Amino acid sequence: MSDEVKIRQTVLEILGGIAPEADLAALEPDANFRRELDLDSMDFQNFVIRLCKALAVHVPDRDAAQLTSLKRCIDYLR
Amino acid sequence: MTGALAKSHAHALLRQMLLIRRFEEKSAELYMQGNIRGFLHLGIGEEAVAVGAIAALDAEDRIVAAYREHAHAIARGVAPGAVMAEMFGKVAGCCRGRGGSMHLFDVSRRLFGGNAIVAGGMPLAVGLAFADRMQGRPHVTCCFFGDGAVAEGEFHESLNLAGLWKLPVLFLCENNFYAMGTALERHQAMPRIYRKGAAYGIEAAVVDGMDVLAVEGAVRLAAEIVRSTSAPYLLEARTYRFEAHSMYDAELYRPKEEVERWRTRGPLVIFPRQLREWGLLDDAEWESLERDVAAEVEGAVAAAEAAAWERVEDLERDLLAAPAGHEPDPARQEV
Amino acid sequence: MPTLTYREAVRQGIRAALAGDDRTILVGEDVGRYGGAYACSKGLLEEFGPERVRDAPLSESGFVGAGIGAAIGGLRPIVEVMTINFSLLALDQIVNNAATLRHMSGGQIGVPLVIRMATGAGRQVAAQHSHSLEVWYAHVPGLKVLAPATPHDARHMLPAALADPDPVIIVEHAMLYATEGEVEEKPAAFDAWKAAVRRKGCDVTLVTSGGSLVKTLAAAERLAADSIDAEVIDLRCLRPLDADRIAESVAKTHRAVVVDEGWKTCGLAAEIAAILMERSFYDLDAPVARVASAEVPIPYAKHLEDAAIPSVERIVAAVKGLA
Amino acid sequence: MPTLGADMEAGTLVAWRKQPGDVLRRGDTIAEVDTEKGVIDVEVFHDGVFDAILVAPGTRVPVGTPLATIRVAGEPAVAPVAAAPAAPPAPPETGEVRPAAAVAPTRPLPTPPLYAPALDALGRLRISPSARRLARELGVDPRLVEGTGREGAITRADIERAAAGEPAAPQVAVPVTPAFAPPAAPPSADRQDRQGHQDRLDRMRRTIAAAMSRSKREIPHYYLSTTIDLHAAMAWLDRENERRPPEKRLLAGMLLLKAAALAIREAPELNAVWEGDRVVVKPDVHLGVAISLRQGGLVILALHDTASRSLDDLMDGLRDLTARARAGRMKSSELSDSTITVTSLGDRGVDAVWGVIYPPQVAIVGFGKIVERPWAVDGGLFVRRIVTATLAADHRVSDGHRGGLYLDAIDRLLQDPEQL
Repeated sequence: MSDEVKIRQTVLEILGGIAPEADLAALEPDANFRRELDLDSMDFQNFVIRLCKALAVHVPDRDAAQLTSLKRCIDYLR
Repeated sequence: MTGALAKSHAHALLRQMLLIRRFEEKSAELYMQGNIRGFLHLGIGEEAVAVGAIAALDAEDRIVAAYREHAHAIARGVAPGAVMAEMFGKVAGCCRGRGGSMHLFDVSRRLFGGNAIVAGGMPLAVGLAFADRMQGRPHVTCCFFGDGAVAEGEFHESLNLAGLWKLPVLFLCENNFYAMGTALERHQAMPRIYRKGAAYGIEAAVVDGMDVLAVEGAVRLAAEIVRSTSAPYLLEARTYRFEAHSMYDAELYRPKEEVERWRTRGPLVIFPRQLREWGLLDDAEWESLERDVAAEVEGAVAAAEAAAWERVEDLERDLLAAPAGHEPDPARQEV
Repeated sequence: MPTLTYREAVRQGIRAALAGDDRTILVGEDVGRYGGAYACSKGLLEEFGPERVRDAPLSESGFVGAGIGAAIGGLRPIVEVMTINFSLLALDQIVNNAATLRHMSGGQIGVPLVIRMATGAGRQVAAQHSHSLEVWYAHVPGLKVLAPATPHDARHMLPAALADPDPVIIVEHAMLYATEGEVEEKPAAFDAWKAAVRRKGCDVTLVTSGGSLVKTLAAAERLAADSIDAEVIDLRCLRPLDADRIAESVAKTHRAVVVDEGWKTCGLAAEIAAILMERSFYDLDAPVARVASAEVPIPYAKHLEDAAIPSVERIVAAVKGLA
Repeated sequence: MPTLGADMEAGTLVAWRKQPGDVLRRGDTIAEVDTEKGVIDVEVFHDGVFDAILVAPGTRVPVGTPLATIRVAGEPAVAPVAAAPAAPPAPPETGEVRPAAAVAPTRPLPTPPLYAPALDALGRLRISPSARRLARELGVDPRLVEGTGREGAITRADIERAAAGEPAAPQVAVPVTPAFAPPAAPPSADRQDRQGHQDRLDRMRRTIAAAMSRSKREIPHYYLSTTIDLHAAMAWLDRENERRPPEKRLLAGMLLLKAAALAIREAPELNAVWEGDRVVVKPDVHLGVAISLRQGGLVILALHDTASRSLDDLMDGLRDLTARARAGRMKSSELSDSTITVTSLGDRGVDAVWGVIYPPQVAIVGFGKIVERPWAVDGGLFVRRIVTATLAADHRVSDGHRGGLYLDAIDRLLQDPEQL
């Protein structure tokens, strides 16, 4: 599994856990999922926490705010 | 006492006092058996006041009594059976079982209660006299009350009104020296009750309430003054209650010797003794009286026992003359 | 139809009673020379003399009790007690004697007595002259209680009360004496004991009596401006209560607000609300609301007194609060 | 059955989390109860020993029904009980009367205060007697009728409208996501659960409508706002978060919550409840946090003892609260204890939010999003991160002057973030 696929899958899994009602299949790579999925700051922080854990990476606080679309996540993390 | 004492009159007085005494003794027994409930205030020892006073009044004179009033009802001629039935709570009672011992009424005998609020009957007596005066009737209203009533505002308001408006009320204080358990000198700053009349411009006197003839004489004189002047009069009859305030009390408020001392001068001690001394009573007559009275009390009890209970459906009768807006012919209330 | 003040209507009622029945007398504090504390007996002493228009000493228990005795003795007394607060000094006579004697005597004695008294707040005379205690009397079996709210009722309730064989309390709200209204001299029909619909409406029933009627009618007009059509019922007789009339109205409007200058706790409004629970539960579309006096002794200061008693604003707000 | 608001009339016992004989500490969850708000953990208010179960799982019972008995600590055991482990001292009683004893201990508890709920438990239909009769006469199913009366009650007019086929009077439009998975809470035997989540949501919407309508009808709100320079606070926060792992990072909102709680000491009357005719000022600050539920609607949950807890502690608390609220698992005390509410529409939201007071509270604080704006400092112009703080407060209880002091206190606290 490529990094890109793994990152995409992980991001979607985490988002699915946070917003179980969302139709993630329809999520465009460039779409701002914070807005699309209506994630508040607590949701988003939970997303970052789980993402860091799942991928075993460290994301500094000042960078975390950039991780708002699938594409940005993939670009930043791979 | 003015004039000669007729034997028949003496026997009538004696018989009434004896009847009241035996009636009340029987009442106490029936109370203990549970036939009579509520409060039962016995006037044993005080019979001479009611009997002497009522003997001196006219049939149309009005009587207002307090709550120790079996004697007044019987002396006024209310049938002992009707009084007993009332105390049984029967429909044959003089108030259809609504009043009980403390509220005996018989308008045909001009007996307007039976009032269990101390001094509560006094303004009412003033009003009865007021109605008589306004309507030109020559009657006297005799208002009985105890020494306890003297402490109430209504005593003073009533004496003032009657004095002020010149109303034919004979205020008759049955002073038995105890307001329940409080001795007169413990509730009155000035315990000479008759002297309180002066404050309201009311003539007053004292009489020995254990002496039926003295009471009769004093009341006759007082009633004459009231009738002729249409002014009130205050008579203090000094008497004594031999039994407890109500059925039972520990009598911690008075010494036993005091009670015994008064018993020796009880109306049913001194009056028969006087009559014997005067040759107006012998043993046979006394025994006959006793038998006669015992039979009457027995008859009263039998009548009360046999009487019917008011139907519960009639609970609310006699609350109002008629529902509002459906008043009967507002005919003059004749009393 | 002549327009009279309430005061004059009361006076004419008393005058007619004295003139029409020599058994009738007027007794009370300052009813004679003074002309009545509220000038309801002005001129009557001169006309009927001191025997029948009789100044009483300041002894409410004494002269009310004397009135009871006099009524038993065949007179038809009108006893005036200066204010309902003072009548508490005669409470023993009214409650323990007037109300009880017929029943307690097994029907032997009736007390055809009328006791008039002023009630209510609004004159800045504070807690010992301002209370609306009529419900205390309305509580007592054996009494009847009338609360004339108009000059017409003030004029004609008195003869009805005098014709009644039982004791009747008439409470006259002190703020009404100066009000004016049409008084029919000889009404073809007059029933003192039934409630009256003072304003027809279909959206909400406002139940009131005595001194609160004027405010309630004003509130109804204000509500009409907001398209709320209120029916106003004047109870007129506080005992016995005309429950039928109230229930009929609520069957139509489905909503009720009770306006009473007495206190809310255990008050007249509580009784009306309870009647509606018993009689009209399935007609109610909203809880019964009450506009009553604040739970304080009526205070002296004007703004506090105004705040303590029902106002047009509070009535309007209560109606709107039903939603 | 605890009342989680005066309009809650019944609840369904889902499960017992403790069993007879268990040693209980104040605050332990003893049972789970299902209401339309979700499954609520029922806490005990006394140390003691679980005595007996009175209500079986799956049973729906009215509020006030004893669910179980507890032998309160110190009472002699009725039956032999295993010796309790040495318990830590109980937390001191605050003296505050807690709403609704969850279970009936064998010793009587103080009567809970009744106050109108924010959230209505519509186990029973709220309908006027007259409307109920009319509905029967007209053959209208009142369960399908939207109530427009007081606190959402169905009135005659509503029934008449329904009978005529007209829509209900216009209500606040609420976008409801058409379908979504049921909440994580396990479905109980309660039939109501099978009616689906939509029902629960509708009812929640209605309870919010009732509470907010009541607030606007009864509470004379006044509104204040102030713009706060967050330069110092955000600089401190950035420094802190930069050296922390993601799970330890603080949200900017925590600073605002803490400041809002601490500022209460400047205007204690804002931390209070209105009880019918008087205000009862609360000694402790339990900040109510408005948590919007992902599926729609919101709940206000108490972040207990907000003023005295550290930011880290509060952060953990809020994270836990949010997670459980969204899973439909709240504790009874969280629903009933809050003393003043803070609402924020988040960092992607709006400049300012003007709240509607949550009865019986007497104030609500709103924070807009944190934005960069030109800001004058000492005659120079700078770009600063700022936030608009608002206050809606009950004019019966406080005046604008006091409210202003309170907002000013929040501002001052945020200038010194180390102290938070």
